[in-house]
Amino acid sequence: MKAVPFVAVILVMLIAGPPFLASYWVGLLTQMLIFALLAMSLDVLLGYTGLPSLGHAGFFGVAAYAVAVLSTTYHAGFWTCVMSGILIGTLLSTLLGLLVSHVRDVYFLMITLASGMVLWGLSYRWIPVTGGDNGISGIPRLDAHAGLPFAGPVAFYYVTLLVFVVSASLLALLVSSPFGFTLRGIRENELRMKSLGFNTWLHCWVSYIIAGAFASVSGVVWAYYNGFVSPTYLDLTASSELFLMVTLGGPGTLVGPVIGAGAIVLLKNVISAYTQRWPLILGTFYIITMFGAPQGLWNLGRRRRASS
Amino acid sequence: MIYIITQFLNGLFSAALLFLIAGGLTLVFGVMRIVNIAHGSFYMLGVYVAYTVIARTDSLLLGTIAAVLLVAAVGLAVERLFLRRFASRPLPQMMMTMGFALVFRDAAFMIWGGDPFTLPYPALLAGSVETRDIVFPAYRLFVMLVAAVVGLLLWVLNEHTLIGAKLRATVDDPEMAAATGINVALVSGGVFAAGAALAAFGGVMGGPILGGYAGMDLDLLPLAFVVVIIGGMGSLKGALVGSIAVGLIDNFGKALVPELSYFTLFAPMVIVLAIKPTGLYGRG
Amino acid sequence: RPEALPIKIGFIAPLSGPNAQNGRDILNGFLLYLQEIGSGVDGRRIDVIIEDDEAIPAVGLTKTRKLVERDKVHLMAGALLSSTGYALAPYIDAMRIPMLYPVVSADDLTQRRRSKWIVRTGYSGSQPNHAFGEYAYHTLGLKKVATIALDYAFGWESVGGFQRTFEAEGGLVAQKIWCPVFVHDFAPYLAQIPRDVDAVYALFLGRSALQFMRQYQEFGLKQRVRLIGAGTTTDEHVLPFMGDEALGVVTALHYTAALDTPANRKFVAAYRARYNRVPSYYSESMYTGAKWLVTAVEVVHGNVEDSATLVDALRHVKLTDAPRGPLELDDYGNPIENVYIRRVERVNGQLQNTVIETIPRVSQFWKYNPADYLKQPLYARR
Amino acid sequence: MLNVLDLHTYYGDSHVLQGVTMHVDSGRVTAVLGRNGVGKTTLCRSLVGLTPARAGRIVFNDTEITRLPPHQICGLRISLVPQGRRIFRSLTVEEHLAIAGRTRGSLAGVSEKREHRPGWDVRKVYDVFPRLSERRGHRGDELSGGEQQMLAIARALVANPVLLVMDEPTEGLAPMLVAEVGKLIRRLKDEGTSILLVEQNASFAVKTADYVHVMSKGRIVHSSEPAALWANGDIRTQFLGVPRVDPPVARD
Amino acid sequence: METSSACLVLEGVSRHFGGLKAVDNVNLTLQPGERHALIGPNGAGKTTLFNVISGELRADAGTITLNGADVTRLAAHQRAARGIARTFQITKLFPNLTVIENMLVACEALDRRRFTMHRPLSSCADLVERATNLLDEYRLSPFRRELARNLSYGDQRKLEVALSMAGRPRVLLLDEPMAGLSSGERDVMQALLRQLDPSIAVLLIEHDIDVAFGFAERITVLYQGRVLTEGPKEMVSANRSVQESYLGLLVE
Ligand SMILES: Nc1ncnc2c1ncn2[C@@H]1O[C@H](COP(=O)(O)OP(=O)(O)OP(=O)(O)O)[C@@H](O)[C@H]1O
Ligand SMILES: Nc1ncnc2c1ncn2[C@@H]1O[C@H](COP(=O)(O)OP(=O)(O)OP(=O)(O)O)[C@@H](O)[C@H]1O
Ligand SMILES: [Mg+2]
Ligand SMILES: [Mg+2]
Repeated sequence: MKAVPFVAVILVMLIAGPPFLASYWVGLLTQMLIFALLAMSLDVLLGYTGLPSLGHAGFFGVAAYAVAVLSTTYHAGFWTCVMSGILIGTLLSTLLGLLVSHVRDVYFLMITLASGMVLWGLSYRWIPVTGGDNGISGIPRLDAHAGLPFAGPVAFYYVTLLVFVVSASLLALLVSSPFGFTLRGIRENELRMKSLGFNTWLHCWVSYIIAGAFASVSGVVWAYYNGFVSPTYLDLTASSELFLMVTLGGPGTLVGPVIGAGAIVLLKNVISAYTQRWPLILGTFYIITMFGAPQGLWNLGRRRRASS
Repeated sequence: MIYIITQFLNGLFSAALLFLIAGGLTLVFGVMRIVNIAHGSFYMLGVYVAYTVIARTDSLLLGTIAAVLLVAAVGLAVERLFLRRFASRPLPQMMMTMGFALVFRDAAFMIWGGDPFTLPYPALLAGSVETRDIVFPAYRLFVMLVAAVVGLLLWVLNEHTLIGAKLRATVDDPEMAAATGINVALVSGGVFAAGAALAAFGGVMGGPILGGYAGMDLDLLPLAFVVVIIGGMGSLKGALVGSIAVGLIDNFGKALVPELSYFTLFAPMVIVLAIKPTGLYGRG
Repeated sequence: RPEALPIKIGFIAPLSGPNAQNGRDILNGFLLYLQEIGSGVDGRRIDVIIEDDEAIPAVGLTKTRKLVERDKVHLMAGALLSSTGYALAPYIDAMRIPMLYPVVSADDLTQRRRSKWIVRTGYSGSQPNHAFGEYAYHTLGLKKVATIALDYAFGWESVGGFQRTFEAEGGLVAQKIWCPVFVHDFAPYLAQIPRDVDAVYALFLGRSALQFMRQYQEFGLKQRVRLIGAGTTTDEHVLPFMGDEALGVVTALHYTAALDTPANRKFVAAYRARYNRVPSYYSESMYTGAKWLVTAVEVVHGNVEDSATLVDALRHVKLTDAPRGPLELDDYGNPIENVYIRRVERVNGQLQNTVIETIPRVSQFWKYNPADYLKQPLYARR
Repeated sequence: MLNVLDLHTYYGDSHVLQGVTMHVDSGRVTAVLGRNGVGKTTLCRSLVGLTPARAGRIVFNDTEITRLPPHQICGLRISLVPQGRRIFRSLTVEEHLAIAGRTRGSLAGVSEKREHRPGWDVRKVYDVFPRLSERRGHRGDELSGGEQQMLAIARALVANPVLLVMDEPTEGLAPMLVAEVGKLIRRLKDEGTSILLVEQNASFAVKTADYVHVMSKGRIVHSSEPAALWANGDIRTQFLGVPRVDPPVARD
Repeated sequence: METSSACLVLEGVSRHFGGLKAVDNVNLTLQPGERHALIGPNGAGKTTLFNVISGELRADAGTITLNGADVTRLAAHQRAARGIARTFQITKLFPNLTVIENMLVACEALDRRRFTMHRPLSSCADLVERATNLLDEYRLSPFRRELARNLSYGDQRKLEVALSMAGRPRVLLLDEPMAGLSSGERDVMQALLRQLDPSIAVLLIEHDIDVAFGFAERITVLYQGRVLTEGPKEMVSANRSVQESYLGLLVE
């Protein structure tokens, strides 16, 4: 509840700001929104259900690939691409969820890492479809494909913002819903949940599917944003960066991942313009942040506010 | 037949190397519950330090000792100054080690550049053992032997001293461990340093064959994790069985169905976890 | 007056991560040339804005966007990986910014998926190998060869090029072994190499080249089966770190640091003096690339704002005194240049790629008719 | 022996101990009573260094221990039987006693010999709790609640404490064992060990203790001999919520 | 004894841990509304029996019938759905949720709305009301907004019991619900237990004999995994072997 004024201010800035920004900044802002959505979807697993997934970029990537393959090889229409992207990503999480939902803790970390690596391997090796290492380029531009009357980065930004706001609202509703609370219960004490009568496996599975679905949404947007896909979309680095966004921002909150995603996208792009030693700086930043705010930046702010 | 024997030996060598690398990881996880993403960095630092020292002194032994000691010191510092504060809080600890992985990786690039290199063979072991048609490098046999010795050492340490029990107590309940008189800081610092040292040692052992190169830290980390997970996090026996299983399956997999070589590594893990969610010898 | 403003060049390459050293080599070559010409072109200073693409295509694109939209560069140069190369192309075309690819070697960039605004000054993966296949059959006298290579597009194109001309002359590629790019222990693959071939053709680079060489010798194969390969396997970016195991390996590439021409001797000396290392083909690529670029800018008298004329000028540059020898573009935007057959030798205690034969003016289409050539599919795994 | 002066302890912002002043006399059993949530456990935690006090002093045999880390306080031979047992889940009974024991050396050597040593050792502990001896190879999380409680007591005993802090040591023990613990406390006292006993089981505490402090809302509100406490109906109902008059059985 | 109307019937239930027979061939019948106490020395197998009934552990042998249906093979959550609720001897809460959230999660457990995703939990007025009422009943309302892990031990124990009531169970298994409570709180808890819906069958583990005998009309004594005696409380308290094995103290 305390988040409301903060969220409102940010939202107003997000809506009103871009027309006054240079196209490059609008682009960065778009990226932040896409990753923020992705990070929020991971947070459903990581922060709420307590399932640390290290293969989450997989769904993102698969959805992006679906859009890429359909739009380039098969020249499919806009809605076909979008719907298939989301559907395929969700379907994948449904299937993988069957495999991983009974595993917990580090083992969950590792089994999702493995499934992520397998997906990466697939994107790398299933050359006739994915183009292998070279990836697929030539995804049509959003405005052309969707038949939008406006073009350009600002228009794309607003489309992304719309998707983001809708998804974020859905997610916010989800985590405060009865179902959202069952996820927290599982995170806190699964045994107790079972003895209270929850089929925890089922709840984990459903949360995995939901997380996969929202990741797919962001993957679809990302595909249009970049105009190409490549295996690096689903590799371990992508997944672990995502993981960092969530933990840095504050797992178990929805604002946290947004902050984390924003901070990391911004930092990476800004520092690297000034120094080639940016990984060092970024790493130091992670360490310091975790040191000072082990619960994430957002929770740090919250505790401060609560105590004052 | 020759082919099979060679592949079998290759598999065992991979297993030995994996065991050396994964041993430290499972040690640190088993007693501290830290998923140490920086483990690969320690491995990398070991190789780089050894490389530098060997280049200066021409002594493999000195290089190994320097690598092990220096990396242990780095590990100790990381634990004392950073991880200690978050004892028994796995997520912040893991994120910290991720940060360190990034820092070490870039620092290594800054100091040593990104050129690949290999460590020299010990002169004694440069040749190969040849029996009829089977040619097998002597050094690889040596690594297998070393891994066996290290495994034995760890086992003895764990089973026959109180260190193992104290370590586990520290993980189970650090507060009570402290109230029972265990110097938790000392114990966890020691273990983390030992895990780092083991990684460095593994790196040096693999050095003549795999060498050092930019990106090596994250290259081998998933492998080590797969081994540890198959065996069950924290179990020494698990690490041993896991590395042999992975070593053999991966080698034969690559040889027999090269198309699937991207999957031979992970498939066994997924199968094991699907059946037993805590690995072969792991406890929930 | 616009002339007073600097010419802005955006440069991207991987400067962190596993490919950072190659990225650095490229950058070093670039900076070396710009330093040599000093004052700039036609009274306009040259500003280089450097960005790290982390060898991730999406990052490369973001950084390119930044360079183009925020820094308003006049032209772009760089990129290392094929995937980045392909990823940037649509954006480059849309923004109409001339871009120079010094090393990206994916065949199709100048074949089936050409881009108007991209000029390649490096080579295409199969280009030197076409020449090498024929040479291996006729001059080296090999009849039956096994190949072992990294399992990705660069590997397939190189092996494919070699196989095409080698078999066209009558040779036989008996077996093709592919190693995943992340492999470190080559033992399971080495065990598959048939012993009854005349030679093994290997394609690796960076650490995999180093490890492969080591292990090839370790398993006693070096004494038994002759080793040849693609140029990257013994390129100067790894050669200094190899030992005797590399001696005698014969490879083909469009450059070697041991090339004995005045232009190259000068370049190598300058490069060594500045960076204290032997230039690799990556270093040379962007040195020559910079020279190419500057030449084109001179042609348009520093009027880089007119990108259409600039890209036209870029396409019509001819260099006669590049370190690697003369080069010019074919109609498809890929250089026609010499290919050198090199053998690793130890000279003054240092390993080097000694030129044993120069095959002049090799095109990406070798001796084939471009139109027919392009009707065939791209080289792939099979 | 132990003097606590105006102790203030916080959890984050919540001020739990609000100036506790009390003492434990050498060789005697001192009980602390109070309703749920008044801060008894917090007091114990501050004593052994788990939640260091923010203000005030704790002096143990002339040594100020207020800010010492727990393992050093343990080194001064203050042992804790924590509330909620806090057994190490992955350690066997034997390992618990081995690491807590004031003996160095390997596991194998622990269970035998040492009969001649004075003080507490594994054997003596097994004599008091034969059940533990039967379960010696079992891991902590395989023990029943009562067995864990016995182990928690045993773990504190083998350290041969000078001061034993027991936070509700009878919880979950069957009546016979509660009596056994009562006997044990008396025996320890006879051996010269000082004991701080926190108890809910007021009648047990009153029977066992030589001196009682009653705590309420982070303060000591009453200190006296047990008999005097029992006689004071106000205190009993107000701070302990013990309405029944149930005169304690006289000892000895 | 009437088994057809019984709500819980155990027939020959056994559970072994390695060589240890923790529960050995136990027969037990619970009628609706019955108040039944399970007593026995530490390590007798009481908690294990609970685990087997509630489904945390599988029975090695025997059958468990709940309201006429065989539930031996069902998972814990399925049994809970059929009306079994339990408390844990070693507190199992949701430590990082607030007290009210703990309660709400428990309340929605057997509610169809646990899969609802489109409206906030706080808008489910009846659930919130139930949770609030339960907290009031158990005197936990002052801590509504505290995180469960910050409660004192005794309050955690109360919450532990309160959680089990949320699902309107038909069969309630209480594992030492009084442990850790101060005398005053014990009385409150006893009163609460007495006020439970008379149609619920309650099986209570308790070491405090007064409480056990005051609450239950039937008693089962477990000893080394086996049922030593079972019957009305007068009969059990007269039984000699019970006195020896368990109530030893009383006849001291
Ligand atoms: N970790 C914590 N963080 C915040 N508050 C806490 C914490 N632990 C305990 N408290 C609060 O401090 C107060 C005292 O708790 P304490 O555990 O010392 O009580 P106690 O007297 O031992 O009670 P009990 O008889 O129930 O064990 C309680 O109000 C409790 O809510
Ligand atoms: N998971 C387990 N593995 C092995 N042994 C176990 C396990 N759980 C319980 N036991 C053993 O089974 C016996 C019965 O344990 P249980 O917890 O049922 O006792 P209890 O009657 O509840 O005792 P208490 O009154 O002390 O709580 C004990 O001796 C215990 O050590
Ligand atoms: Mg307490
Ligand atoms: Mg019990």
